Amino acid sequence: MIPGLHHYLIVSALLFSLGLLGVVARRNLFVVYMGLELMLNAANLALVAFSRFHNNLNGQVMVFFIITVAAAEVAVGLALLVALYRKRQTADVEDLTTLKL
Amino acid sequence: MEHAAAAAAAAQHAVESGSKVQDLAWAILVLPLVMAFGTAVFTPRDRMLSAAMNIGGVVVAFLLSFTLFCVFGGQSVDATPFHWLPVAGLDARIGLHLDALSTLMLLVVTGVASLVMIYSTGYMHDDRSYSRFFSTLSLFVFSMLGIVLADNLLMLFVFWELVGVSSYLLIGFWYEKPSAGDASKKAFLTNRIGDFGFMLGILVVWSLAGTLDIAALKEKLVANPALLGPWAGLAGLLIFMGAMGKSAQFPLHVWLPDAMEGPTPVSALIHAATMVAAGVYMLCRVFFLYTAAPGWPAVLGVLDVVSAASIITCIGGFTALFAAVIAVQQDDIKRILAYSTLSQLGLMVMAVGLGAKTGDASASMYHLVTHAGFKAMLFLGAGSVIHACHHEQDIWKMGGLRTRMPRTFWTFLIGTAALAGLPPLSGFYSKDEILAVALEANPIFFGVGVLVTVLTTFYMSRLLLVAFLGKPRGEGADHAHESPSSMTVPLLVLAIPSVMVAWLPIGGFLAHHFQPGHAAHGGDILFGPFNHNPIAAFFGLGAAIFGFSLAYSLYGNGPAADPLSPRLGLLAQAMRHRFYIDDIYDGLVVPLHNLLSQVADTIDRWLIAGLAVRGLAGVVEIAGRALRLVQTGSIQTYAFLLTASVLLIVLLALK
Amino acid sequence: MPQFTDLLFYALAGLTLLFGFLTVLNPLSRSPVTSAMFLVLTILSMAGLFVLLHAFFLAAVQILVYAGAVMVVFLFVIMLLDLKEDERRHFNQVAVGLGGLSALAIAGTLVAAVVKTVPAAAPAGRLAEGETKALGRLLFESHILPFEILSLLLLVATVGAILITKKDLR
Amino acid sequence: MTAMDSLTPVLLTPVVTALLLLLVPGNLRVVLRAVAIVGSALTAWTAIGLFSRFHPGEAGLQFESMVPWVTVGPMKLAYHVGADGLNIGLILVTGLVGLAAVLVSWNIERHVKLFYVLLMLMISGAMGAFASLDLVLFYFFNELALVPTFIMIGVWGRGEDRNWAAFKITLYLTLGALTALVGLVALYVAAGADSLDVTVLQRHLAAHPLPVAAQVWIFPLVVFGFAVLVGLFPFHSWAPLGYAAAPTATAMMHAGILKKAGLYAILRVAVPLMPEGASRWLPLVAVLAIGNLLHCAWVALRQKDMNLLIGNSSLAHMGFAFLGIASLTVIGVTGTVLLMVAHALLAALSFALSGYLETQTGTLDMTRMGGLLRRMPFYGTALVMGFMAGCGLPGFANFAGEATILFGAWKALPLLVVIAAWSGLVIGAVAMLRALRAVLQGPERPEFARVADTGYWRRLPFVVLLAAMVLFGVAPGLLTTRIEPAARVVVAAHRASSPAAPAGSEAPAPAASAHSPGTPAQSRH
Repeated sequence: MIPGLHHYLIVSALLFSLGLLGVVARRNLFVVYMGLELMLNAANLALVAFSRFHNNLNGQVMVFFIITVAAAEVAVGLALLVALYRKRQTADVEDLTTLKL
Repeated sequence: MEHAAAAAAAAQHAVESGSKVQDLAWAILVLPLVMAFGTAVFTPRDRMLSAAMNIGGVVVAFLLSFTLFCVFGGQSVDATPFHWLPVAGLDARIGLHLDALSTLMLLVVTGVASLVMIYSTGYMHDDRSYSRFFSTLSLFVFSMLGIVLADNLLMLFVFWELVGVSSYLLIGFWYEKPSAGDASKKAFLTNRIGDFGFMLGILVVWSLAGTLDIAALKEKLVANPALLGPWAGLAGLLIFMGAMGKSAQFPLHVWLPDAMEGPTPVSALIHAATMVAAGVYMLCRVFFLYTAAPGWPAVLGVLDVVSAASIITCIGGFTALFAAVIAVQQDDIKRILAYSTLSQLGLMVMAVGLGAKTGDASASMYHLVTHAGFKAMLFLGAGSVIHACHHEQDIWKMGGLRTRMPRTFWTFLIGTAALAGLPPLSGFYSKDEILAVALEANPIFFGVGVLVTVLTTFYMSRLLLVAFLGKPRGEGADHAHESPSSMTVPLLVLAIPSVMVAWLPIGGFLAHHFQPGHAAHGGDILFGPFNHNPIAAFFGLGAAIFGFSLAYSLYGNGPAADPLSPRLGLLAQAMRHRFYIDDIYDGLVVPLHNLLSQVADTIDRWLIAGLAVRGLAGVVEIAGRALRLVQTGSIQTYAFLLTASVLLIVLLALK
Repeated sequence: MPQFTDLLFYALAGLTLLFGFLTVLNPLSRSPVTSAMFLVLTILSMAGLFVLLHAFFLAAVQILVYAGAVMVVFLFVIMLLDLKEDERRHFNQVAVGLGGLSALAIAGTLVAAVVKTVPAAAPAGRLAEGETKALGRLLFESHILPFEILSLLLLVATVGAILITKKDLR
Repeated sequence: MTAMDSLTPVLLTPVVTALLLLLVPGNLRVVLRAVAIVGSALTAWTAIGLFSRFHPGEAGLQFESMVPWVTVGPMKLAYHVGADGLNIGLILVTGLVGLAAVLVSWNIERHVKLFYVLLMLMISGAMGAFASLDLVLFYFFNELALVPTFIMIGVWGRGEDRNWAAFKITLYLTLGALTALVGLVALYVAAGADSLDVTVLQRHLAAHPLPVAAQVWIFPLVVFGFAVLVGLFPFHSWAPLGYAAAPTATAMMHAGILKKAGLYAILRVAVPLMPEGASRWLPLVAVLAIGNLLHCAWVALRQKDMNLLIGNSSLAHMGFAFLGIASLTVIGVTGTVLLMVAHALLAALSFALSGYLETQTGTLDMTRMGGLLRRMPFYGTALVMGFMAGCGLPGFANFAGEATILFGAWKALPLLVVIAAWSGLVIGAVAMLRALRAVLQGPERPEFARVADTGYWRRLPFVVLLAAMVLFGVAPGLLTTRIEPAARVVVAAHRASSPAAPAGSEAPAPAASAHSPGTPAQSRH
């Protein structure tokens, strides 16, 4: 069966829900973060698939931008995590429920 | 500015319709009010002037009513009315009506009032609020005249309540005394219960007959006796309820003995002669209601066998007997007279009830007039005794006053004889007429009448023998001396009508009013009763003599204490405590009201204020607390909620 | 007769999903380092997919930037904070259950939506001018402004990161 | 009628006084009081002038003046004021009570300037509410009068729970007013007339009346909304607490005047414009009025605090007013308006009296008082007259109002009249006399030895109110001749719409009342 747009979208959907699972289920902040990255990549995949099957490159430009933003986001996110860790010596979600550091 | 305009309108109204002679009635009515208002506002400090103004006002009113009595006599005439409350369909107005009944009553009220006022210049001499007393008395006279002259039911009700208020003010005159405060409150409230019934009666009559005017009502009833249809009986009873309140008939009599807390002139004027008689007067005024066709609404079917009039007779008879029995064992001089008034009023009401059968209530009016005379004298006599014995009211602390206060003694003797019903005096003739009507209508009540006469003579002679004869028992009585002339002169003046009234054809004059056709039995008045209805006359006389002899045998030799009470034992105890009716009322009616108000208060505090209002506030609070739980602070929850809502939105969008 | 590329697609897709799953819920070890490594593998297999989709430049970028730079920083930070192996705490049933449930629900919905839609037109052949040049022209002609802003974003991100992690900030 | 002869001056004077008061510096207390007294006296004087120049017996509006204000799309709002039978009495009484309220507030020490400004706002609000014929204007003035109440209770109130009382009173009244507003808007929309002017609405609805279905749900909104302002039975619990906590002047103005705005609105808007709605819903209102008559009267019996006694007994009087409205007869409605005027004076007088008593004895707990008549003769007489008027003694305006209502409502609701008579005559009397007995009579208490009677200046408010009550008690014709034409208009819509009603309240149809089911009324003629 020739892999059409549907297949790619299904893969991206599944990847997205895996990422979501990571965010909701895991208690370690880093893994939550990775789940987030996964969801981003799922979106990229869908975009590229669309640009391929709709024969215009806008999708790819979008992906390019997304990757850059993701990079910036990881930088800041990890900085936050570092600061958080230095303050509370933990990266576990359960300990950080006081809405105030 | 407004007030003047209204008064001017009324006066101008009177003038432009030709100042008829009967407009003097307006003068009679308004004079005491003006005096009362004037004294209260302008001369509260000046004792002499305020007394003079008020006495002058009442005496002038007496003279005017005397002229009216001579000019009009029996004819019925109307003075120009003042349209008080002109609303569509309800033409309530202040109209004055003069006829045999009202002119006679005018004389009685103004006459007794002026004598009482003169008397109280002496009695109240050293009282602090002297002028307030006189202005309130004038206010009372104004309201009483309003009742006498009223030509429609609503005006009757208006002045009914004004009389209630003035009696409240007068009974509570010495307001420092807690007992006076309670007595005045009790009097006003009991009257109010009577007025409640009275108002309902007026409403029933107005809605059925369409008019409030008594004369018009009478014509309509004569034209169509079944006008009130099934409501006749109830209307009659409700209006009688008003009379019960005012004339202290059985269930609503509790306030009269306590009303003795007021100064004695007040008791003389209000609780002997005029106010209590207003009930009987009103019954005579609307007498035609009771002679019309009786009828009861289906729901009160059980009463069909008996008419409103017979109920009135029973209540009257019972009150007479009941009060007379209590009077036998009372020791306070004013309480004895109060119960005697109660009993005489019972007789009058009984006479009206019985008169409904024969169509002639003149007997009760006649007795009302004579009773006003000698009872006022007795009260004033008692007042002068109390005044002399330095406010001592217990007869067992008096004695031997015959020698110390001759004038008071002789007038008191005449009063007692008249009350007992000995021939030459007025009491005999009027009581005889009642006994005659009772004999003719219903022999049982004739028996009641005779028994009441026996008891009346008994307790009055007991009072006379203990207080005036024998040796003085208390030091107050010991150095009592005759009261000043300003008090004894009115006593003497009042003695005249007690004796002389018998010779005036008042009986016939009144009979003419109730049955125009009925031939007034003229001829010799003195022995009339003996040859018209000998049985009634002889029974009356016999009863009086028997009563006196019984009293003499017990109290003749001036005993120290009441020999009768050990003999009667428990019964005496009950009589002293007025058969515990007051205690029943206090024990039953008052707590019931308190209970009701307590229930209402708790409902108000808990149910409405609590549940409804706080409930609402509570719901809001609970909702708030529930939502707070959602903010757990853990990222997982937020993420999950986020996903769930995204999912929901997507589903909705896709559906 | 299935083309080789079709087989390749299924393989790569399968790998991506497998590695994705392992990043998130690795039954063996719960340490973030393993998750990070599996994330790198997922990204690489994704790059493969990009190649299949003729997005050659992006595949390269994906490997270089994403796998190379981003994941390296990730690992660096993980190592820096020398996280204790998070001891076997009570396994939060509710969170995992709910998470699984919601993930499944989302997946189900998206897949249902995708399946219901009409398939797009068939993919055209290779671009005459070559994909990367076309992408470059597009990027620098019509999307020049976002490009510049992006550079500014990166600058802000780096400065921010430095500031946040300074020791004596407060 | 000359152009000058319009209601605007009576509306304007209090507002101008308020502005003048703002100019006077806060610390010159005497000047403030003087300006306030002169202002309110002027308002009262103009009100009296208007009342006397009002031609009795004429239906329709007098002293009318109309200034188009703003047009919002189809809706034209206008400053349209006019006087007819319903509101001329109330305008007069607002003037009098306003004057008395200003005179009585000599014991206010803190923020005197603000107090008087707020009081003037209340007076102008009440005046405006009664004079305006445009519903939006009516609503605006009504709210203008309510806001100061909240502030005054909060700042100058009495008792420690005054904030709570202030909140309660405001929440209740705002909720009520909002419900009524919804009703009014619904009415405007349903009627489809292009303005909220009562006269326009009346003409419009007379031409093509509202469908019955619409009336049935709009009427309750309006009636029960305004009934909350008046204190109909289930919604009454705000009144006594509010008045007990309010300073004297506010209690006088609110209990006396603002309560009547609700009744006035019902008579002006609800009953004439929605006759079908009226005939369906008023029986329920009548039943609730029983709550007022009995429940509030009994609660009044329990009270130890004089203000709570007065508050509750004035609620019982409101029962009479609702009875009059529910009777839907000319006599009944005239009686209600007459009672509104009388009760305004009575409530104001009673609260003035209790206010003065509190300044002298420092407490309002009647059980701790006694024998005050000796030290305060004038005050005592005024109290006796006030409380006697409270229990419906003839010679005061209240009796005229209550009697007229009893006569008017007898045919329609005889059972209710019996209850009303019992409550008014007996329970009311018991409550009032117990108070008089507790406060005035009985032996003198040492702690109240230095209680002072009213000086000349302090006597004025009592004299003003008592004179008005006696005047309208002795000659209620002054009022009824003015009210009757307007009452006829209010009831006309009802009688036209339901010919089945007895031929006319005048014709003496027998009391085909509930409690004589069996007997066929033989003497129908």
